[in-house]
Amino acid sequence: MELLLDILSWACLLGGAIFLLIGAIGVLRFPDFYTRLHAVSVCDTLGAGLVLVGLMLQGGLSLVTVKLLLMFYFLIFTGPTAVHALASAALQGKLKPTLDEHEPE
Amino acid sequence: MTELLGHYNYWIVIILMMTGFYTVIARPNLVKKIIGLFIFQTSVFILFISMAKIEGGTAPILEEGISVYSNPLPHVLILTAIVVSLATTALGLALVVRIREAYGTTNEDDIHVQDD
Amino acid sequence: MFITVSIVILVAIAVGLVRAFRGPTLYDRVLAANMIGTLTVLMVAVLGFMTGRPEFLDIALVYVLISFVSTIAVLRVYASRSSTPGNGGK
Amino acid sequence: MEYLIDIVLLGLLMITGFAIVRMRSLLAVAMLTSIYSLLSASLFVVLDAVDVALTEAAIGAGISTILMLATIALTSDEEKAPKHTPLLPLVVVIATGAALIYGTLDMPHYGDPTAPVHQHVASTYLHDTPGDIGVPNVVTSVLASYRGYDTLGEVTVIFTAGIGVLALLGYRTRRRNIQGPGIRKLVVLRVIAKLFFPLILLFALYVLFHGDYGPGGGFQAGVIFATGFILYALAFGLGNAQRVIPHQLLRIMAAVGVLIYAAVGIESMLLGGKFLEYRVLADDPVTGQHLGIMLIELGVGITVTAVVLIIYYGFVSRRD
Repeated sequence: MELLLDILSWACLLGGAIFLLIGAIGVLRFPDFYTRLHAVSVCDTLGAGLVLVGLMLQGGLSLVTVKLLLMFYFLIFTGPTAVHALASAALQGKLKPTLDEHEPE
Repeated sequence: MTELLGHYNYWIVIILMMTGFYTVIARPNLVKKIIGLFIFQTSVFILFISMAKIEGGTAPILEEGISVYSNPLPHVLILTAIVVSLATTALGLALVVRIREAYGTTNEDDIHVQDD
Repeated sequence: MFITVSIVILVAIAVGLVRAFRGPTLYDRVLAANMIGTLTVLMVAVLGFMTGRPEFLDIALVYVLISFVSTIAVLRVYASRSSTPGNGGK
Repeated sequence: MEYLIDIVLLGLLMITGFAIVRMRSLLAVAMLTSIYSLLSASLFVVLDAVDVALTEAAIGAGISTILMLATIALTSDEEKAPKHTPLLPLVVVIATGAALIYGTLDMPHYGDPTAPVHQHVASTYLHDTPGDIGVPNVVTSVLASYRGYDTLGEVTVIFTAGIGVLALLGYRTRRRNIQGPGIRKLVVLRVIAKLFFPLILLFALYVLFHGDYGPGGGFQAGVIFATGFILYALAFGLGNAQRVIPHQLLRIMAAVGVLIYAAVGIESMLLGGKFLEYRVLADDPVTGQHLGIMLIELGVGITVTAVVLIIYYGFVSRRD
């Protein structure tokens, strides 16, 4: 049983890590802002979620798992909300093409 | 090699410190100066916390079965220093806002021109 | 195992930093900052397990809240700036 | 293994620092400052300073960044190129840096348990805390009890900063709400903010009263509390936030927090102890210490919440 839990948790952690990496590569490689949003969403939901589930399996039934659950709850709401706010702000910014070509360098 | 790694933290801290210092003295924009000060402050925090670390130690929250803890005293000093850094940053930024209202600019060079 | 995960997270943070430096728009930077926030949260959580003291997850929880609020704050500031004529973007 | 993470994090910090200096768009710089602060906070976790990490994340990455953004909104985003060539500053900086690096060569190695820093009071604090004070978090016991004077000074500094910002920026009550176009349609944000607002406050209370047993305490809790209200103000507008927690109340709260702290000190004098000697507060010395620490953390929390919100209101109500 112990071993099974361990294997499960390693699998989750590894899966989460792979998704985090995929998301990060996407953020670097995708051509424009709106496509990059998708990559970040992979990190925020699937990657983070799997890592947290993996840690929960390690934590067992304790206060640690409750805190991880709370973190999971927070992340699952804040991530998409932030990305949504970002996308919508960018969309409204795009109405003015000057903002689109805003080159801060 | 241990010589190199033994002081690595301190060297990076000094590089960061100098980065902040450079920003404060070389950049004319007042907000940027405050940000430089912020970098400087953070590097000092890292210096203190690096000194507090003991190899093999853990966070200074007592628990059964743990014997080596990192030094809690620098943590206390830095905790309060961070709070003071908030106070200085807030006051500095408030001054920048007032300067901008009085001079119409946050650029130090322009302010000097107006003063002359 | 925790080590592998934390190395992957560090690599992802580095990649996110590259995006934050390159931009090109401010939104890209905010996006990168948001992603780095999430990754830091995960790293702190994993670090807690790695050092054998996982009860410090409070820190990670604070990070979640802070990175969320600062993302919203920058969008709010940017939106209000670009709406005021003569003061907004270039 | 922790060495590797330490080295990589410091490297990332250094790169971020250089990028901050080089960039001209101040909004981008503010974003990078937030990242810089988060990275240094995670470095503090690696270096075992959990309380400091909590504080740095809440203050550095949270409130300081928000204040910088508010200032940039009030001033301008463009940074002009400097008129002078930065040759002289560069020379000064490199010379100072070289001198400091020469100075570090005499310092004890990183992680050395025999370093002079670890020899004097620190071991006493670690050794005596369980018997004297009875809280597991040594940082809290040093902060609130052994070095209670310092912390009283710290709270007074925060209080003074609040007064300073109030004096510099003034304050205007805002009746109507001004909504930026980016947020007006964001129903999602409002729903989430409504959902999170009570949770953040609850979590702040947890950090406040759990500070004896884990990372946390008055400073951190106060900032998290204020962050909750700032989230509310961001989602619903400053006018509505002021209806929730009016400015007059904040001014009273800022003073009340410091007064609670000082009153605990005077109370312990009246009960026959010294200033801030908590063990006379109850029959049992350890219970007295618990009571004293809890009360002063409460005072710190109240003052910090009020001052952070006063500062935030000051900056935001300055616009237009």
